[in-house]
Amino acid sequence: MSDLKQTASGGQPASGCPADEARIGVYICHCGGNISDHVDVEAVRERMEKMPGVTVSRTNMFMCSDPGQESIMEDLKSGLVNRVVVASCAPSLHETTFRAAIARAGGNPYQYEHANIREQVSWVHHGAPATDKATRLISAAAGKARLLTPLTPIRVEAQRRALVIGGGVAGMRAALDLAAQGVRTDLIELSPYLGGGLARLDKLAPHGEDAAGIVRELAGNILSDPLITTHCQARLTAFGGYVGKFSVEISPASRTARAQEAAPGAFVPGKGVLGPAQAPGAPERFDAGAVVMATGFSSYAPQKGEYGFGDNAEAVTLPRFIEELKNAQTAPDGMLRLGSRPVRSLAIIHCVGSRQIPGVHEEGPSGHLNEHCSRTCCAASINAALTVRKTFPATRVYELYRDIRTYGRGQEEMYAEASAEKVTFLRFDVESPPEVVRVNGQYPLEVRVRDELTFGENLELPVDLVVLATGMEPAPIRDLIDMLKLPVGADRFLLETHPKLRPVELPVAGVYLAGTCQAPMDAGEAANAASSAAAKAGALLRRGFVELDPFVAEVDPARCKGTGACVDACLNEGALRLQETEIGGEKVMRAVVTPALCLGCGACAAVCPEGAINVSGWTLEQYEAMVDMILSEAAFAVTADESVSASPEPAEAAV
Amino acid sequence: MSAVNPAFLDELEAYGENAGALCFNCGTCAAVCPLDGGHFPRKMIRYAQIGAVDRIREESRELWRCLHCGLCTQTCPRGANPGEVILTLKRLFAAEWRKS
Amino acid sequence: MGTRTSAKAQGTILILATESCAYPGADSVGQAHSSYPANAYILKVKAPVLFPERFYIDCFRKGVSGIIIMSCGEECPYEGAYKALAKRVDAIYALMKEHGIDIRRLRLTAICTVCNRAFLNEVNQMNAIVQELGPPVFDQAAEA
Amino acid sequence: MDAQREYAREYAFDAVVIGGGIAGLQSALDLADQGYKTAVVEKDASIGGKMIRLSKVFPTLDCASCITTPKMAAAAHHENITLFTYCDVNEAKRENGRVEVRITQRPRYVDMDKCIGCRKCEYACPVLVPDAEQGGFSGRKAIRIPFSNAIPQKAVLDVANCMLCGKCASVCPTGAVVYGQKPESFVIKADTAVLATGFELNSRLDKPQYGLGQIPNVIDAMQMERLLAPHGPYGRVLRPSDGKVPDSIAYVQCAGSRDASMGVSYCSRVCCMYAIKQAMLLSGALPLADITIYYMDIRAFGKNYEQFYQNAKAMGIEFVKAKAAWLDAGENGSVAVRYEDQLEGGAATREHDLAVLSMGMLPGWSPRGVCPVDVAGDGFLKTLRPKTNPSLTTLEGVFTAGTAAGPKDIVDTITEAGGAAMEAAKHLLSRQTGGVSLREADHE
Amino acid sequence: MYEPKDIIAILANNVRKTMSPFGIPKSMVNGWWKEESLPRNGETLLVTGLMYQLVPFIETATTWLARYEDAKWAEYLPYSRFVPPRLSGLGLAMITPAEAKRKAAGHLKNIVKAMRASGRRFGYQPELDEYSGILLYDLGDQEGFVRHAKRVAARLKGAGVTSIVTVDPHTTYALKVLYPKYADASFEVRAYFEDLNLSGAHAGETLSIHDPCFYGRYLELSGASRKALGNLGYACADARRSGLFTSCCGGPAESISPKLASRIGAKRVEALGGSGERIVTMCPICLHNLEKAGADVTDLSTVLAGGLKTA
Amino acid sequence: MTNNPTNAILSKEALKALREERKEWIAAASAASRESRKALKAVRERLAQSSASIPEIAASTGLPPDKALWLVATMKKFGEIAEQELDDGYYRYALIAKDVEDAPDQAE
Repeated sequence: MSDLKQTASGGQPASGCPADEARIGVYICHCGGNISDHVDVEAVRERMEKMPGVTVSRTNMFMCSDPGQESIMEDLKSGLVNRVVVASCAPSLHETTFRAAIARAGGNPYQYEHANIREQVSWVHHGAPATDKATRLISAAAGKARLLTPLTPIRVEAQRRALVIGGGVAGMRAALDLAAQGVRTDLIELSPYLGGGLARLDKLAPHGEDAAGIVRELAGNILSDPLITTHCQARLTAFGGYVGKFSVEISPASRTARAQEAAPGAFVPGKGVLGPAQAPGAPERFDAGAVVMATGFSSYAPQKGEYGFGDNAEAVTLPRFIEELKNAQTAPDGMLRLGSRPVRSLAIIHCVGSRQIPGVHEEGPSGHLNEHCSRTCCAASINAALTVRKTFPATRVYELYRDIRTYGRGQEEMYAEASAEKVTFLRFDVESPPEVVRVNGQYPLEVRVRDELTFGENLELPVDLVVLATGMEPAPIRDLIDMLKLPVGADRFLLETHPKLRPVELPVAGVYLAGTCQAPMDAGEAANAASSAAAKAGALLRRGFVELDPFVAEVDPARCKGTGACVDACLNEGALRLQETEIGGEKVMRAVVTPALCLGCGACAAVCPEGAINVSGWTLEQYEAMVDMILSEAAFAVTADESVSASPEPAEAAV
Repeated sequence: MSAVNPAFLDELEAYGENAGALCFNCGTCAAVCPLDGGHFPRKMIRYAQIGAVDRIREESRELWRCLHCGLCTQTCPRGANPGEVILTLKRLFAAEWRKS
Repeated sequence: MGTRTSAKAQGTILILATESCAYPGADSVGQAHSSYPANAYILKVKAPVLFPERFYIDCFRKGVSGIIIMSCGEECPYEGAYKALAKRVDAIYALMKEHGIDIRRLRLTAICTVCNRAFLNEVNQMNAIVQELGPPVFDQAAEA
Repeated sequence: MDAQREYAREYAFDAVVIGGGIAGLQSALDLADQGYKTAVVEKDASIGGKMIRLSKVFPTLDCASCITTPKMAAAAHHENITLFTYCDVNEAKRENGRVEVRITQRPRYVDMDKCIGCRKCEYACPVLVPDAEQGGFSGRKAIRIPFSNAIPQKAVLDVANCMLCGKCASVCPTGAVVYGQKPESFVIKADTAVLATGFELNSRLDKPQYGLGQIPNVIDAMQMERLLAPHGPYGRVLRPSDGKVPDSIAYVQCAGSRDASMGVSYCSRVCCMYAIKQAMLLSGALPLADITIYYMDIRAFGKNYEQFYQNAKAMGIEFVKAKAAWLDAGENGSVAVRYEDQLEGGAATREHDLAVLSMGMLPGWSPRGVCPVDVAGDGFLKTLRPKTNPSLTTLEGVFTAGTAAGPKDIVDTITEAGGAAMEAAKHLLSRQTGGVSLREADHE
Repeated sequence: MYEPKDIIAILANNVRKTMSPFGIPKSMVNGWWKEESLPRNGETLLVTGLMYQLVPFIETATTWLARYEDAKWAEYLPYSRFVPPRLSGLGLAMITPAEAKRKAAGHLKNIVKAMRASGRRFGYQPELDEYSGILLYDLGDQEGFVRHAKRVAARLKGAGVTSIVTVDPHTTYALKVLYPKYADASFEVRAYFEDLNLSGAHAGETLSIHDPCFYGRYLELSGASRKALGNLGYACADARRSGLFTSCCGGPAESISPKLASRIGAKRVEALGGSGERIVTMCPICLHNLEKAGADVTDLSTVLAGGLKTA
Repeated sequence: MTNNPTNAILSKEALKALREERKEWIAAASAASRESRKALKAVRERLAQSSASIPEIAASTGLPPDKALWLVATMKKFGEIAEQELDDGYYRYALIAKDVEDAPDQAE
């Protein structure tokens, strides 16, 4: 693996004694009395001095101060010490400070161990037990330090090339942002068009941006960017590798219908901008350093009979209605006409295929319930209603909702405007949903609803049209999920590592999330996620390499017997595998670590019957040494007499 | 069951600037109304929104219990001016009576 | 006398505290100056799934009186590690029974960065157990 | 007003982030990770913003501190990030294509380089003042570390409550207390800026119907966060009037949002979810308590939010569809909630031991007179292209993240912060390469 | 409760015929000014709108009506046939006690006293002082109200009036807000207590103010009354529901349901009387209804005039 | 990140000038401090007898219950008081015997 340089300059296996004799320096901080008021710092220093492997032990009023750090650096430079133990406050505060000091003095920052004697000793224990505990903790740190080998961060060469899967607003935004950072980007899209779900919309809620205009602009930028290669009607057919070097195979997708009359680059209403099709024939293969998933969503397809859908031509979905509304001409009588059919009144039913409740809703053909809220439909419905009322004031609109979720900026105001425009809102409980009934009256359909706003009365709404505000479902990307080994949540959307810590990242390092493949969101939210993903991927690729913690598993080839126990225990698939090796003319299986994929958890170390695998910097031997030192009386043996005389109130003694 | 007739709001607008379209039925007005108890005045506003004019007519005497104190208007979170809606409805019936 | 035998007399409690949750949690207890038994020693670990069964048994053999594994619980940054750990702990309990060691000497718990109260509870409870049980004694029969 | 101020120092950075809350920190981290030298300017004595003050966060219920502290620490230790805390921004403008921020750092009366955060001064100080960090429910000293997980862990002296008795200085092991410290003014010049100025909770004074702070045991949601937090004032949830363990708790939704009578007509986006979250935490802490949420619409729109809401319902939390109209003091310290029972009965009153007002968000900062960036009608920063580049403000090279441009939950904030960092990075790149920025194309 | 249709019919008929809701000749209602020597002209014209003067008649009428409110046949009786002889016009005037009328006149005299002490120069022309028509507006008789308002406004305009000082909230609201909107007549209208400059020292005495809905909420004048009292050295204890959020005294329900009026009045008195202070208000209807509910309530004018004595 | 290069301990004159400048603040803080010391003392004396709930502390000290709770919460924060068992809807609190220096107003 030439591109993976796990450099351990000591070159020592994880076990056994390091080649260079350990010369440990122990540096104990008074912390201006915070430690020394309760821990007899001088007594501890004397004890440490006599510990095996310790060549020097010093104290300082403030070890983190410049003079404190200087004393450490001088000892390193003079060769007096080659391993450092600092006993002071919590490592979260100053571990990096001291590691940096060691590096400045030319030492290896990983030959360092920290003993926490403030937060975990002097602030919680008093008197002799505090001094005792500090002694044992510092001894333990020294015990570990003896076994520390020099480490360097793992460098993984990174291809300055990214793959974006999906050509909707999220995919396009991500590709443009990657390209802007100088990253060569391949965007693949299954359909012939760029634009995704956005291309089907009209004026966007609540500010009225023109969806087609946005799609045109983004696609135009994509197609003219020299760093972006667009592959429409293309599929990912093979995937492997790891962060920095994913191997990718793109094949032409089976042909779907495309607008014959449109030229590449042209906008086709309701579909998007026609993009360059993947050339038929052999698959295209290349390496990419990072991948952005932007595979978008599918619109929920109502079941036959759901609110009259399928049984009545007058029941349509909201996306369909928005498309028809786009083309509707204003009439002198102010009434909406779909085709030649006048629409005197229409009802929009919310939460169709969203917020489904087990026991109340029936599972669809997918065998799943959509328990999630689709987030965008309330605003989209009200936006459509408002458009109707303003453009076709003779047409009446009813909105039947469970909760109005106009959460976004300007959306609540839009809801108020719709009210002012006399859209009639009715609220139903999920347990008694509205019914759509065909009637032989003046109107073809009647919506019957138990309206909670009218004290639970049953109301009848005569309508010419029923619009179902269908929600978002995950797009059918089973193949990608399997190929990239992506985690999926209970809602079947792709599952991020952590919604707040790492919202656009996946456990697979180097693969990012953008847009509605993760959860329902609107265009702006998808754009944010895409930019965020592009920032993360860009930071990774722009340097040309990825630097990873050196705390990864390491195999001792001398001990490994190739049992494969570690491979079974490994939590991150691909981090460990068995590889055929020739040893003494004999072909044997040996465990091999892919450091770029190793998380450093140590699950492997626990199960190896030979003790042949360990996590660098956190080895089992080191822990065993620490336990031994905590239990050891060695530190006390020499100074036992003095320690007896240690004041029971070391507070005075220390200042 | 009663059929809904949103056109009633348009008719009502002839009797006042505010016919209650803005109301989002939060119930603040009914809760603060000193007439205590019941759904008044939201009930009337809701009936107006759905055009249940017969219901309003049936219960029209309720309208004249209103003290015109304005607390509902002061506290309405949507600026729907419930007090003015009640007054508008009073005007509608008063005008009808005058004609008859 | 003095510091020499104090910890020994109390029995040593070992706490394996995860780097991202329980260890900063213990620091948080320190910041609040909340006292707990001084015989509790905290070791920082990336993930406790690192330790094999024998590590625990060896610890008891060396004289550790009680061990608390303070993990991140289900929020563990290493996916699947908690499950593996929970399974491992079951196996250790079985071994402990074999060796005649009271299984109350080992506890698996989840502690977050600000779980001061829970941390103190765990340590105090373990200390009470350790005081009650005294130093670990291995069943000679099982040893043989 | 700025003329007489002396700006003694000048610092140059690639990027400057105004606001050290979760949005600002995330933007700064993303910029710093791309190799840009970034300054973070924070008005408080600690970074971490509102999030570090929360108990647990929805919908995962993991503790806020556990998620915020790592980001705070990462920013504090990042080689490309410099933190400036306790700072006021006097002016932020564009000058010769760069952003120039004029800043005054308020005196902490403590030498930052010397203070080791040991809190000896805090223990020694004899003055007790209501601790705003704890919702006012407990006392703090005039000199103190702002709160337990503050970064930097450095003391601050509140001179307005200081007797100048000298006790803190006499116990300080490093001689860090500086009673005569003066404000310091300096200039930060950077190629780009991210405004992450956050939000403030709106005041309950804006809704006199809810008690004007006169009714005991009516608290706001941030105060409840403190009661629920592990480092909270009581260490558990008690009624502030007398320490009773509450048996019945009411949540008043939209107490500071969707209310034209308060002048806040927008939805604050997070209150439904935080109320449900708190209700869930409460039912864990007080298993016998009845919890009622008075609401108009439950807005559980984010990922896994709806499922969270349905779980809360299944746990027995009661949801009453009505806007609480009026709160009054009831018997024995209880709070009487007046509302309309919409399905039956009509106007009704229910008594609870404790009522929590789900206050909404107001902009945390007004650029008026400070920075020539536009605000929208709602008072939050105006964004130019909300659907494709949501973090673009009306000022070239200046971007926004998080609640500075409208209410947002933490998930959306963090994602947007990443987006803002991307836009800022693109701006930096276009300046370096002399390319035409998106903005310039826009302005033509 | 009475049939609104009939009440409106009576009132509208009375106003149309006599410009007064009860059909009592103005000469019998408005006589208080005869004992005061008031100039006819001044910077502003005092317009009482007759509300203080009419209250004693309302009181009589409602006391009488209350007896019948719950009678089964009340709803079916066409009021117009038997009520007018007793409950409006001369009949009503006859049975209304003189003491009540004197008390009402006393408030107006106190107002004059306070204004004079403040050096306000105002005129009074009894023939221009008309009922505003506000009750018709409140009852929804928009047509009747507009017609009446236009008549009243025309007279005022005809007399060249531009600036008016009023004494009660209903008239103030009508002249200030409704007349410009519906009668095409804009005057500069101020309540009498807005421009007083009395001073005194009543330190230690605290008054509980009941803001009339129109003053507290519609016209946002609750600060002015408190200021006038504050200048005299009184402290004001505000009930939780005051100012913009003041709570109705129940008075407006009198003409439709005296029972409702007294129920609401009782609630209001309870809310105000919590701290035991003397209740002060500045509206004849509030005054009457709170009194009826058993409160020790004083008109603002009494306090202002009384304050003068000790100053 | 910046600080004035001022000495920690000011000269007597400088301190005097500062005292003069902050006169009003100092006076207010001193008054408040006296007040809270008195209240703390009362709470301490009550708890020295036995553990007590907030209503009990309020009743015997004459402090309003919300103020009593505030003081107890503060004393708890500085390690002077520990919470005990729940007693009919109210927790009881007790003094902890501890290093005197940790008390919130240990001096004077």
